[in-house]
Amino acid sequence: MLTVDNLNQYYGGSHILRGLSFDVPLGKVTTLLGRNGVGKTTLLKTLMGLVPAASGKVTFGGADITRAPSHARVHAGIGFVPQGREIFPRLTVEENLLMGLASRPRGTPLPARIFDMFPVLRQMLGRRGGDLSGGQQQQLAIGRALAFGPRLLILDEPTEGIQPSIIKDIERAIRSLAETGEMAILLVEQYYDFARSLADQYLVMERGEIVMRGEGANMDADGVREALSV
Amino acid sequence: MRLPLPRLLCACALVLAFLVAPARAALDEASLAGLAGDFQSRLDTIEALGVAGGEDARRVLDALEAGALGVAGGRAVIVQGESVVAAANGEALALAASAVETLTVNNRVRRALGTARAALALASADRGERLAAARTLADNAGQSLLPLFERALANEADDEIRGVLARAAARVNLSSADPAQRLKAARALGESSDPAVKALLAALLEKQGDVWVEPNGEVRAAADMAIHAIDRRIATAETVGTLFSGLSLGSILLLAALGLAITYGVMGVINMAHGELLMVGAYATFLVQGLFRSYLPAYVDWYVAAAIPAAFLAAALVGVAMERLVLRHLYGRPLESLLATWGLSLVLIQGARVVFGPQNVELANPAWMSGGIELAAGVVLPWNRIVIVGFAVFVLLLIWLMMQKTRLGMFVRAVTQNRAMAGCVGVPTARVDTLAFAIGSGVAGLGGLALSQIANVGPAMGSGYIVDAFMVVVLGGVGQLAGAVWAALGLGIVAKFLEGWAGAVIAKILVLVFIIVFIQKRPQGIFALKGRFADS
Amino acid sequence: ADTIKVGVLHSLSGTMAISETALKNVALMTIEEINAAGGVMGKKLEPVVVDPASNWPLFAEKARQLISQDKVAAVFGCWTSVSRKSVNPVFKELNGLLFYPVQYEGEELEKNVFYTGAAPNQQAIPAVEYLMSAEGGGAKRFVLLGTDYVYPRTTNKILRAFLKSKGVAEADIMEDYTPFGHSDYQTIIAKIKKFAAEGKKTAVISTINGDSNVPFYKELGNAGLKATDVPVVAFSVGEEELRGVDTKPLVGHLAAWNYFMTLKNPENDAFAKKYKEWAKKNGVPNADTVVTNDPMEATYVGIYMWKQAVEKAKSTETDKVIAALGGQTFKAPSGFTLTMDKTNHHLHKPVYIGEVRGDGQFDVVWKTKEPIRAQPWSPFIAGNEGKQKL
Amino acid sequence: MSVVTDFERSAMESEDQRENWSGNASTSHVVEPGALDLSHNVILYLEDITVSFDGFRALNQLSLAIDAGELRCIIGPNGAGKTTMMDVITGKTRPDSGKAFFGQTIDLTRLTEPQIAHAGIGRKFQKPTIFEQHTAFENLELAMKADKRVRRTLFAQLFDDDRDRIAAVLTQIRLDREADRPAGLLSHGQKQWLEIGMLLMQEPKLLLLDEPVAGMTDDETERTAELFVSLAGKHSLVVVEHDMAFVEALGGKVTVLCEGSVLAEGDLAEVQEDPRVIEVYLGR
Amino acid sequence: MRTPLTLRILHSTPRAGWIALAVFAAITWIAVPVAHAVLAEAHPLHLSAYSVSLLGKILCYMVVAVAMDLIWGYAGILSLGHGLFFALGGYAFGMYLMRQIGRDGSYQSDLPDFMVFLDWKELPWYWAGSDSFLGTLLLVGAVPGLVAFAFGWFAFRSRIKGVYFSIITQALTYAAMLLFFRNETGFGGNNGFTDFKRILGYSITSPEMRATLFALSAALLMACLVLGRYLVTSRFGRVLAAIRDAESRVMFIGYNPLHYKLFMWTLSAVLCGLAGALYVPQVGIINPSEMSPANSIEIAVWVAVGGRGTLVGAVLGAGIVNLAKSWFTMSFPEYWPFFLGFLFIAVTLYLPDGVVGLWRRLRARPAAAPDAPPVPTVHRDARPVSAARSSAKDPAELPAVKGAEA
Ligand SMILES: Nc1ncnc2c1ncn2[C@@H]1O[C@H](COP(=O)(O)OP(=O)(O)OP(=O)(O)O)[C@@H](O)[C@H]1O
Ligand SMILES: Nc1ncnc2c1ncn2[C@@H]1O[C@H](COP(=O)(O)OP(=O)(O)OP(=O)(O)O)[C@@H](O)[C@H]1O
Ligand SMILES: NC(N)=O
Ligand SMILES: [Mg+2]
Ligand SMILES: [Mg+2]
Repeated sequence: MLTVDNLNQYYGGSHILRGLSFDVPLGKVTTLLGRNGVGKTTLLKTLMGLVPAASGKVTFGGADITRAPSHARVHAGIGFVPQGREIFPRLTVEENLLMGLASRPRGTPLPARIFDMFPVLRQMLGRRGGDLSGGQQQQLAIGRALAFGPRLLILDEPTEGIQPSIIKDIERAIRSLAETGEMAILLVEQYYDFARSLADQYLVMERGEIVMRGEGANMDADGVREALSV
Repeated sequence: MRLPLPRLLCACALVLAFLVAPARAALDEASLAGLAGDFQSRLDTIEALGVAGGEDARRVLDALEAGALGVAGGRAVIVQGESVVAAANGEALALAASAVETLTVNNRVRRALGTARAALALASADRGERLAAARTLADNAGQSLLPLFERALANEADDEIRGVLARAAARVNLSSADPAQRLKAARALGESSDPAVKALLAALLEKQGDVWVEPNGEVRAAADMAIHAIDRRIATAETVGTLFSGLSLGSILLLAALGLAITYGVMGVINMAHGELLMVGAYATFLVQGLFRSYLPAYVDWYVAAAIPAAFLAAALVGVAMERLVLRHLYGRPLESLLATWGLSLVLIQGARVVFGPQNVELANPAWMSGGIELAAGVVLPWNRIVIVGFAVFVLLLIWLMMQKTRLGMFVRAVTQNRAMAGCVGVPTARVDTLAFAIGSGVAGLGGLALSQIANVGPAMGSGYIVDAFMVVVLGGVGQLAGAVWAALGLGIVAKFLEGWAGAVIAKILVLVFIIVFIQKRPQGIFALKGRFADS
Repeated sequence: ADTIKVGVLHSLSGTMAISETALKNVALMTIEEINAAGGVMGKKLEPVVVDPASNWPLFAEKARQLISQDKVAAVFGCWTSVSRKSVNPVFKELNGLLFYPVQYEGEELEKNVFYTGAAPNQQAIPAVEYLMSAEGGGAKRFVLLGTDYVYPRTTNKILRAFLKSKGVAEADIMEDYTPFGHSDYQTIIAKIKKFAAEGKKTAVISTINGDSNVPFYKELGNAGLKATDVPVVAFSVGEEELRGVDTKPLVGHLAAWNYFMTLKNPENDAFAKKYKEWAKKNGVPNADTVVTNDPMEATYVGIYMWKQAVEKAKSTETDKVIAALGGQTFKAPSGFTLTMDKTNHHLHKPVYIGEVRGDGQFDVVWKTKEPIRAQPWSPFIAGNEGKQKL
Repeated sequence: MSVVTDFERSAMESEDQRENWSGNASTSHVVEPGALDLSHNVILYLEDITVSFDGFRALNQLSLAIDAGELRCIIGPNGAGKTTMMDVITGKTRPDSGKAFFGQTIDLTRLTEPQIAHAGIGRKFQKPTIFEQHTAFENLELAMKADKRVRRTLFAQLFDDDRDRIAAVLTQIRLDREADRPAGLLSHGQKQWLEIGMLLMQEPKLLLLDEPVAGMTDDETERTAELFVSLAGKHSLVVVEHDMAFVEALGGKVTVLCEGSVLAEGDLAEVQEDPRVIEVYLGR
Repeated sequence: MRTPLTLRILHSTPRAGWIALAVFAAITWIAVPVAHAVLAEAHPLHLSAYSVSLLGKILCYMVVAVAMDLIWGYAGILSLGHGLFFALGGYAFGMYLMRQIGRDGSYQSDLPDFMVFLDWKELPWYWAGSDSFLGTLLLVGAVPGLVAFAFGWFAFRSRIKGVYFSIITQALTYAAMLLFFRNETGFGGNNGFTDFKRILGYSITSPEMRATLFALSAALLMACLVLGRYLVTSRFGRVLAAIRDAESRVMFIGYNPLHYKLFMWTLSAVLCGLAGALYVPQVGIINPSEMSPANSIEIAVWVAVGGRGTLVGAVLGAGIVNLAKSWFTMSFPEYWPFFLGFLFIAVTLYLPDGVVGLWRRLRARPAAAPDAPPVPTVHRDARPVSAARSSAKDPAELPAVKGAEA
């Protein structure tokens, strides 16, 4: 589905992404792990077109999207849950969700699945996004990304601030989404157990490079947990 | 009533002529003799012509109005091209046109002419003409007109006209020698709402030395009651008038600010060139007026309607150019947008100066926007202001539809709140920006169109509104359309009530102080954004 | 040098550009005309145009620049009184020469300034006398309405004293001021209506400044105050200002000036024609509708008077020119031969009162028989007695 | 420099005035900075606190007491009111009703945010909030315990032991290499650490930590837990977290908040057994 | 170990800065006064009164720009009313100048002409003390300072921020302008004060006086720069910048933003007042249009052109814009607004950090890695990371943590 080839990225003078290459296949959950500040978020931003790639190539569904603007990537079918929630604080919860449908024609209804997954959002439809509690905002951000039915879902630490029961729900939901075979999922996660239980394949980043990769089932055996500690 | 002798004579002659001669007779030379006399006797003669009536009188008045009436050798004559005819009967005279001293028509003469024409029109078959005539005469009511009123009253069937005439007669009768007449007059005048009438009545209640001007106590009592009745009516009318003034000022502030409420309030561009977008709209209106005058003179009254799309588009196009060329590079740097748009405004003002000249250009109110509805004597709601209040509502509705009924409004807000994230949910942010700025600019253009009907249209017109516009948007609460509406109306009405009480300069100062104090109480404007995100 | 430099100090941007640009134009036209006729003492005039941008301190700075950097022999410029006040010290210090072409409030006499516009007794007082006369409608009550600055304030102070001397009671005078650029005259018009209705014949004397006039007259027209009922006589509204106004509702309202474009005399015909042609040739916007007005005429007269004085003095030295200026005469477009007073640096000027016509021009309804000497220090202000000379 | 002194004095005087204006001065406590009365060994005491937003009760008669030196964990569903509670304690949100005392004497509902901070309460926000334009070093310098009045900061200088202390904290939060970079450029997790570092510099008596380990790796979470445990005793800590492993590592008493009031309280093990807690929070 | 304050002030400005100041002082205190007052007019190096007063005026504007930058650039408070403080200082000094005219006015009265004319019989109370030079010096700082203090006290206490604050400052100056326009107010109405004659009995037009005023303006500017530099590099400056970026966070670590803002705000107003006082005798007039909102906006424009948040930038901005204006209005009287307008647009588009930003970029270019792509900015919201970027570029302008205590 998504192919990244020799991607490089700089901030000012410092080299943040160093020749990354990987695939995110359809129907699978790919998890990306790495310590703080290794460049995970930077990678996702590059994939979303928020920062221009210095060199390398990104293809999605066969099309080269390396230089495409963000909204074109969404129209192509990429949904994004950013780190830090990034909800629209002065739009209501409902409007925030409707924003998730920006790439769909006007009048497209919100899929009920969102509310099944996050019942609290239904109660809060009229409240402004910025007034929600941190965890509620995180749920909203996930709901928003799911609203238009993406073919690739990119999540940056989606469990941050969410209560355990809902993390379990999210886990189930992601699994079932992947299992339909119609969605590819790229998950950045610090929470090892969560990552491991979902991963079909995993990638570990270190200083802008992928230093380990493999089957999700082999994560423990490969010593990923140890690799993440100092 | 102390009248100078010639006036008295004239009046007598007049009354006599009126009573003796039926209205149809041709004018005799004597009745025009006054035209050769001093200024005052000219005026009297002119007024008398109206009272006398008849075709010949009309002809003389027409000639006067056209500047063709003159005197030659002590005789009233009319210049017709190169030839000269006697004014009284139209017979040709052997006189050169250059020998005639034509009468200057100045205001005073024009007033006499107006009275004369009204006197003529009192016999018109058309009700509207009679009513207007009666009103004109009532304002100038003098002893000399009393017989005319009485005759007209005798023939008049229409109640409204009768009322006007009766009050006019009463005004004259207030100085009648007969106490019964005066009492009747004082009572009749209680129906009026005209401050002039009040002044007449009040004069009766004064004392000269120890003596009352009005000796009769009963008449004084009636006058007193009448004054109270008039006062009440005037007070109500004035309050309504002031409220309307406030509403009108508010709607103008609103129209000046609405575009800014979008470009600044919603999009966050500190647009110092907003005033110049108003100017673009106003000049577009001016150009449309020019086109109508040249090509559709018959429909020139409708140029304002045709200017609505023109003003919108012209300003929107300028807005698009501004956005594409400059502002696009400045999103998220609101303070830089201040600097750039300040530069843009200099350029636009000077551009207008070079193209249209530094002077103001002339924009005429169409006939249907001229004049006004008279609520009471002295309180007039001008049509152009009424139309503009309506127009403000229309523009508001337009914006509301645009922001609420299309997704654009939501996209614009989302883009301003979080540009990057808006892109990441699929909003083409660049296009939304351009479109929104174009709409905001277009709305400013509509504001300019409205302003052109009230105030100056010139290169610097915009700079006069920019401060007010920002105050309205900010006072309402940035990004809150409804807030802008309340702020504009509130400021308008407060300003007008203060102005009536303290004068324009102090009122303006007080309004500004009011804004400063108000924001202390509501540091985020009327429609404050509450909530946790507001300050973190 | 083989040219003589002269300065033109008028705002070409900012709020005053509306009025002052035309003065710059007319100054350039006059200079061209003089050059075409051989210049002054055989030397061509070289205009130095600067833009003080309606900014009063900038006027002073630019004046200094003209005199001390560009070494101009004379400066033609300023419109508002405040701009004149701000340059006065500079002219005094550097002993320059300023020709000021606009009607003003008086209360000033500067050795280095020649006033070619009207003093109050050459405009305001005759206008009020006219209003009080039978022809003028015999007004008994007066509204003194102005923009809140020194010219209206002073003029109204003088008029008040004058009216008092004519037996008008305090209660019959209403005085009101609006801020610069005021554009909402609803309240004031309502007040005037009320005041006018309360008694005898009322007239309005307007010293409203240029820009506020359009909204003022629009409101006046729409509120139904006709010139025949309550005439307005304005001292700051001329042909140029009326270009921006729809004059239909204004017909009959009055203005008092020392010159109108409609005056019929050979000098004026030539003057108006020359200006039209100049405007066309120089690409002035809307050149086909340009008009001439009083301050333009005053500028024109001022430049010629200066020329004559230089020729008489055979020098451009300020003191010599000042000495030569007194008593200069010039046959002006106003139809009279105007004289520069020997002692008070003001022109003797005729006064005209005109009524607005539908086409934005004026019909003269009254005029003085001959030019009147200026009284810059109005006798209606206490303490001014015997102050008429430098 | 007399301008400065005059100014300072009048500013202080007006500050007093403000207190008078803000209500019945007679009943308000005199705040002696640093004079925290811990006579009953309770450092924080909340009673019947209610907060509502447009009719929605975010806190509903919440009562809570934290002992001096205690390490208390607060858990509870999203939207239970944990952050709002911290807002009330730090003066960001004024309760509709209820009491909030710091020690025995300091009435928190009457103090402004800076006064509360000055009295000895420090806070880490749920969403990391640091001074993005300042370097990591400066962030710590600003937070450092010191006289924070204008006059002092005008003439303040950094002494060697201050620098040493900052350097030590930078090492502790593993930002020594990023010391001179603007904090806005740090990654999410690094910002979390920086904020914890600021809190350490501030040396408050009571630390409020809202989700301190969100976005940290498991390894770092452990380190954080160790750090907090070491702080307890000398300081009192209130920690909000959803990470049960972390809560377990902290080992303190646990309070479960739900719909604005306390649902359960006790050891983690006890609480985890509570069916209501499982129902609303932990899930099955 | 405490370092003496003087030493710290010395350290707060880098050596290059001191050298620049010394050069500037030499020019403005020696070269210009000599060229104007000592050299004969015919001398090729003579500086005319026009140049000296023009430059003197610009020096005053530079002080205002620095004052504006301190409050806007460093405390993030955009004042659209700084013209008021400038004018108040100007008026305070103008009153003294009016009193110095004595009986040399047109009416030969002790009262200023405009008062005689409006029938005032005696000076209103608020003119008290205006005849004393020392009293005036006090007023020059105290009046703007007190107005700013009172206004700031209420506004900051109500936590008015951002545009809301900007707009009420604009309302304030606008209201003051209208008030001063009124003739009844007692400050000469629209005409304001002009036609000054003397300061301390010395003619205001003498070359010596001009040179003195010029040198004083330069001294004030230098003092402002050194003081400003010290403030922004002190911990106070860092707290202020922190308030600008995250006010509530600052409160939670125990600083009271009210006092910080109020101090800087008042100080900034006082500096403006001093500048206004020096401006008036040099341009020869003070009137209410100095308080017009447009004038205050222009002050912000100078700072933006030069580069917000850098003191040198404010100085450069004020200099460039005003010199450009003087030159354009002379050389292209009919088209200068185009030039100025395009200048502003170009600066924003091509010099996002003002003139100073350009200078830094030019200096930084050779050092930067040649293959590095432009710095991307992701969150370009109200408080952009890009701003962090701008202040991060040059360590010299970053609040210096080092140098200060060496
Ligand atoms: N705008 C920027 N300019 C310069 N450097 C940046 C910028 N944004 C991030 N960085 C740096 O790039 C590196 C990678 O940051 P990134 O946010 O991608 O890390 P991460 O792997 O997502 O970390 P975390 O797990 O903490 O979220 C960090 O060292 C950070 O300091
Ligand atoms: N200003 C506000 N306006 C409206 N509702 C608010 C506001 N502030 C908080 N709330 C609501 O109050 C409730 C409590 O929020 P709070 O942030 O305290 O929850 P929390 O316990 O910290 O949750 P989380 O674990 O998700 O951080 C939430 O439902 C939230 O939506
Ligand atoms: N002198 C004038 N009209 O200001
Ligand atoms: Mg990250
Ligand atoms: Mg929370």
